[in-house]
Amino acid sequence: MSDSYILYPGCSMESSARAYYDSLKAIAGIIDLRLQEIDDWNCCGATEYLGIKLTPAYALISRNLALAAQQANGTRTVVAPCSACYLNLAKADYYMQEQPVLGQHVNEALAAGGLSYKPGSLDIRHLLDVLVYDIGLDTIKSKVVRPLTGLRVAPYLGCMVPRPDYEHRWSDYEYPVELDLLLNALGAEVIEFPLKTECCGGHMTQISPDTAFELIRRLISAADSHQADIMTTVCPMCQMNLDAYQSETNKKFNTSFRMPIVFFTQLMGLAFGLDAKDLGFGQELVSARNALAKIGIEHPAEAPAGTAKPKKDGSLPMPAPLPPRNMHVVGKDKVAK
Amino acid sequence: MTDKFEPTIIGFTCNWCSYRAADLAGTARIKYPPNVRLVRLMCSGRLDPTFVFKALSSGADGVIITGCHPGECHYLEQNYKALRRFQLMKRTLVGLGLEPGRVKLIWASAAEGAKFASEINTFVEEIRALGPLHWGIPSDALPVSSVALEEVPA
Amino acid sequence: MTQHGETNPKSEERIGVYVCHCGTNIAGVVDVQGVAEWAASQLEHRGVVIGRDYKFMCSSLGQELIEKDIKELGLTRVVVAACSPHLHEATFRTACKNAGLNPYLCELVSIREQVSWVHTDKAMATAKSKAMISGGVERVIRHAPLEPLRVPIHPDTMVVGGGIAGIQSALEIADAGYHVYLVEREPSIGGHMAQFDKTFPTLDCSACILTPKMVQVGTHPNITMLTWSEVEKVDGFVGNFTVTVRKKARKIIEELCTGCGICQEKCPKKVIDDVYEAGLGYRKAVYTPFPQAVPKYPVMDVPNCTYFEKGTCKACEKFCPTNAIDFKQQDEILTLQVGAIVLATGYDLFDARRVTNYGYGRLPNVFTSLEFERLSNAAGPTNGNIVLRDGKTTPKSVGIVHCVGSRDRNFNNYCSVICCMQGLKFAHLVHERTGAIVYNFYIDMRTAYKAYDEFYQRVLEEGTLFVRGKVAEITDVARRPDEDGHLIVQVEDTLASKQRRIPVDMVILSTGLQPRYDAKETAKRFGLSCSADGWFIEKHPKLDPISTMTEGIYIAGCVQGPKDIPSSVAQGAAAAARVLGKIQQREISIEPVRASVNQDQCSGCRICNNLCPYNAISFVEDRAVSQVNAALCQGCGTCVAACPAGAISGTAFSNAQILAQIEGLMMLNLEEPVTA
Amino acid sequence: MQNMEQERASAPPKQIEDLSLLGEVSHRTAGVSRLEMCIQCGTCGGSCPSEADMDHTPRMLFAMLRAGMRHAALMSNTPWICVSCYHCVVRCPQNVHIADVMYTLKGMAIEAKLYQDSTAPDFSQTFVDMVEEYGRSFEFGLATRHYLKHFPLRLPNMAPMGLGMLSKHRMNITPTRIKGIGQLKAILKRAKEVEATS
Repeated sequence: MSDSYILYPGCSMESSARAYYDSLKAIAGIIDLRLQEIDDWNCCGATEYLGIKLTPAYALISRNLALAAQQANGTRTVVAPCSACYLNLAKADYYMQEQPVLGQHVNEALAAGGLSYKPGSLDIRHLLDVLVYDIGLDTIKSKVVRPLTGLRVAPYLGCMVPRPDYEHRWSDYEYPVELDLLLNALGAEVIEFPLKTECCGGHMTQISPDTAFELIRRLISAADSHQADIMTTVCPMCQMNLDAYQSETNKKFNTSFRMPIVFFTQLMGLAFGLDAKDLGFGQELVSARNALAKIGIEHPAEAPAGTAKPKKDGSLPMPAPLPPRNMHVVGKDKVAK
Repeated sequence: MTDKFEPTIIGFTCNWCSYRAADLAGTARIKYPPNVRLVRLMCSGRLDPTFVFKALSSGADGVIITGCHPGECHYLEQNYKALRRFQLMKRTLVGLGLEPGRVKLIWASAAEGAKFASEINTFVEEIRALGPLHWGIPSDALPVSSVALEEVPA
Repeated sequence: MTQHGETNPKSEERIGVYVCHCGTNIAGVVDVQGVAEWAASQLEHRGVVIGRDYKFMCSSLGQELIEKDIKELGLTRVVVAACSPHLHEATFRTACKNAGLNPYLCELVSIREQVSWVHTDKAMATAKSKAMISGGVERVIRHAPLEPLRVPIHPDTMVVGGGIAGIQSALEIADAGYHVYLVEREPSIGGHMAQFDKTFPTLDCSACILTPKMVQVGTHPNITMLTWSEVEKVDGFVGNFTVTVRKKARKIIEELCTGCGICQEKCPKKVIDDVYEAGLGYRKAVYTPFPQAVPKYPVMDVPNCTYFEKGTCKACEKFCPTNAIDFKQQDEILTLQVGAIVLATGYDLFDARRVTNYGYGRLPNVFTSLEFERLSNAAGPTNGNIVLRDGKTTPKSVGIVHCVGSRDRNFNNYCSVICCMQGLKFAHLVHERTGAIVYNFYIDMRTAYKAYDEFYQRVLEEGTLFVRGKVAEITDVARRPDEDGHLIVQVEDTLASKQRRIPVDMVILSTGLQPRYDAKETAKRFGLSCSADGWFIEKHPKLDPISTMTEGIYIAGCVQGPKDIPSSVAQGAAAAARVLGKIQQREISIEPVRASVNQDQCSGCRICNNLCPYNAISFVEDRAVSQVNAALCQGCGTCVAACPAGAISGTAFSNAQILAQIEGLMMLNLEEPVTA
Repeated sequence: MQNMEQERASAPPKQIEDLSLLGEVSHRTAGVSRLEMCIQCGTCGGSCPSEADMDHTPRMLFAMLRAGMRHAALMSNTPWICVSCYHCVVRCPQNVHIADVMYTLKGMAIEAKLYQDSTAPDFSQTFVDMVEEYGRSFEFGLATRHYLKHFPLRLPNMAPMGLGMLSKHRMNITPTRIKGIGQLKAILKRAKEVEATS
């Protein structure tokens, strides 16, 4: 593991999602993840620019791709920790290949800034993807000194990581297993979270709050009904919506959820034995104190919920689960470096 | 279409797969440029390199050879023999001072009418880019590295 | 190249060129009249004495035109520019023959499939047609009069696959007095139909109509049943196939076994039955898949047998009253001679777990169609009680989802044909047996064919609620109190233009059909090809959906594409008719496309010897030359192409013919278009 | 017969069917939209998490595009309510780029000034203005400008949250500007010119 990656942090990592960036920096050394930030990157436009003008939106995104390709030093992998950034970069790269005229237009624009980008010359990947498939679960597991035993975690990916998944990097669009596997490796008790790729509301908190609050309610309430101690996410926007708008959502629906929402890198840091403070804990608006206390206390693992083993009660057997699409990679070859 | 170079291409098709792919492209009305003229063989294994040289020397700008996918030959495995001959042929072409890209081998099953048409499209463009065939380009001016140097038993 | 050096010798032949309009199919793009006139004038020096265009050359009037010219103008060669030779070569050869001309002196040029249907530029298309005719003329000059080869037909037939299509085929042939080997890889014949409860649209009990046919097969003197067997290898060609069949060891001595069933009763090992019970029920490690199985002999499931696993048990052997258990029995390899083969290997059910948003495999009360068949079947694991996965609760509401895995580019792009009717059948059965509220979720209701739409009407009458919309997801995460404890089917009701969340107790996925998981290998083994979807390709999609490109091999049932029982039966019978037609000819004529060695020119280098996939070329030691055994040669021409001495020639595809055709094709260059 | 035709020709149709609409939307969408392949199955409308707040389901909207109902389609709030969750995109049996079509429709609606509620277009425009000015998003500036204009009444409810974000340093009060802002502006300027002529 010596390759370094080009990092596109995205705007949130420096503001609302500082805990994500802090914890990422904290764990990177431990797992030998070398990241070099794209010099002078710009905003990817989030979900806003695409809805205004096509060519400028793709040019905005592609300035980053062009800079990354310039800076690429033998590596071609760009890592984005933010879902929206990841999708925008991946989308631009993919569509400029699918529709060459888009690539031509974008390059005409880039030329005005003395830049150019050849679509397809970079691999755009999300941080979780790199951690699970490049660093590998075995390596991650080997660095765990304080397993998160007994912590019931709801793994939450949101939309834009597993979908639309242009390059088929994930095990499934709807029920991907990568985050679950990673949390398992940290020793956490991972709940079967049925809404793991449902929407957090995105920018609706800003433009149609009632639409967003309903989506937030669904997620928090489902995590709560699964008795999750904490919910973990891979996306700044999801964290922001579920954390910062939780109290407004409670008010609207007359509920009293107190579900802490943290980044998966923060939990990795905890399992690696790092100080919670250095991992950005305390920045969340719904405090994770109780959840953390639970690991400190070291409860014996709760008995797992009854499995579907056919019993002598005349019930009918269930079909075996289908191995996820990319399971072979999860299993051995790629993970065990 | 005014000043565009219109190459003439001879295509060799296998009676069992690619000729039927051409039929299917027709039935499905999938359009491709009229620059290609097909010769039906029973099998791509029937392709005598002489046919290719004959086509080129008679004025064709390119030759496309089409056969069944590997492992799907109607005569068990004769398309592999076509493949080996094709490799040898490319070497000879270079020796004769021709761009190796003027002769191409593709696989198309009887079900692949659309693929057949799109391969023809691509090839016509490739030959158009190469321009009209002129014999006598010095062989050392051509890239040889792209030619597989596989030995050919027959 | 010297022997072809004399390009364009003045032709002595008298050639007629006929250009077909094919209505507007060709004439709409190609200037057919111009082409015919051009051929008559510009190719006169090549021997063309007449060029005609005609509305439909393949019509009897068109054919008579050719026949008349042959007789009156003394034509010695004929070129027809029309459609693909795969359609009408036989037609025009027959016309020549009728007029006394050797049929092989006719050449077909495909200016429809290769020109008018695929090109739009009229000038270019017309020029290409001329070039192709010129190629055809040059080629036909080198044609030689030939006689078709006659080969005898072995009177035995092999039917592969013992589902309803294969059964029908086997019975038809056997009833006509010829011997059939019926090969089936499962322990019993019957196929998917044996698993069904009722059949649409008449609701006959599936077993009641199928088992009599199975018994007929089992007792038919002309049928050799080879169950628990698989075809390993196919050699030879039409009339004379040699098929290698592996008869897997049942570990049961069939001569001794009475089919009493004691062995399965005593076997202590219970195994989930993934095949017959669709994973919903159990069987023993020694078993007959179902009570009416044909043959009655059980098979031993070696990987699951306690004796083979641990070395002890042998309960079956202890209790068998006739000592029919043989743990040491080995697979048998049979080599069978047959004249024709019918492939009826059927389909697999689409794996519904792939549609993760439907939750099959995750949500217990989501069932596949095959599971539901077993659930509603009186011989199934619940004795026909339609209950939830807990084995006891009767559902109060059931959602039936159409198009699962079908008509979906993420899975299978095609329509599986049977799912709509299957979904309607399920709706009826649920309604009749449970009184539950039934929803059918569909994209388009496809109930074509006899009495099918009437069945739809009946199900409507019964009160089934139809929702037009492809189901988006099935979940157990409730949003409202009334959803608690239910499965929720989330769908856009496209006729109301509103998303709906419908709570139900049970969901049945009307799962689509897909090619057998090993269809590609099977196709390769029999020398056939599969479509992109994996279904076997028929010779002609409309006019010959029974034959394949490989003569003597026929297809029937779902192996060719999704179809229902009546169509499978019809196709099975049609395949049988084809086979019988062949057998009754005793011998058939095949294309005289063969290689032969000119022994004077052969240098004895033996390069060709190893090239022949059929070992048709042998070396004659005393004369030091190679020779081709015409009976084995299939005419691929590889040896012809390889002979360094040019001593091997291929009938109907000779070097002279092909080189002349190339030259003819190149007479017209697109860069300098010739105007007529 | 002739009368009928004359009548038809003279009477203006109630609603002009703009049959170029579907093609225009498809053409203006990134990638190959496949919009014309829609079979109206409703997978999109069924999958949509925010459908309850939409005027039309996506499927219905596509039917309107096909029917050439330009005004009605561009007035629809549907694209603005789309949360870009991509559920419909991966489930669509025809692989239509639904989410990207929504982006196109937003752009077309802004261009034609056809929308019922300016909240969303304003938010997007404000966001983009900031990005074009600084090269980075500026949440504090965005939030204050946006909320003051569109949700003044919501501010009391929001105050604790905003305060929390600020006190936890999760919101920067001053914007960050990238070094190459000149370069970025040049690129965007050219991009807009290219867009206008293509």
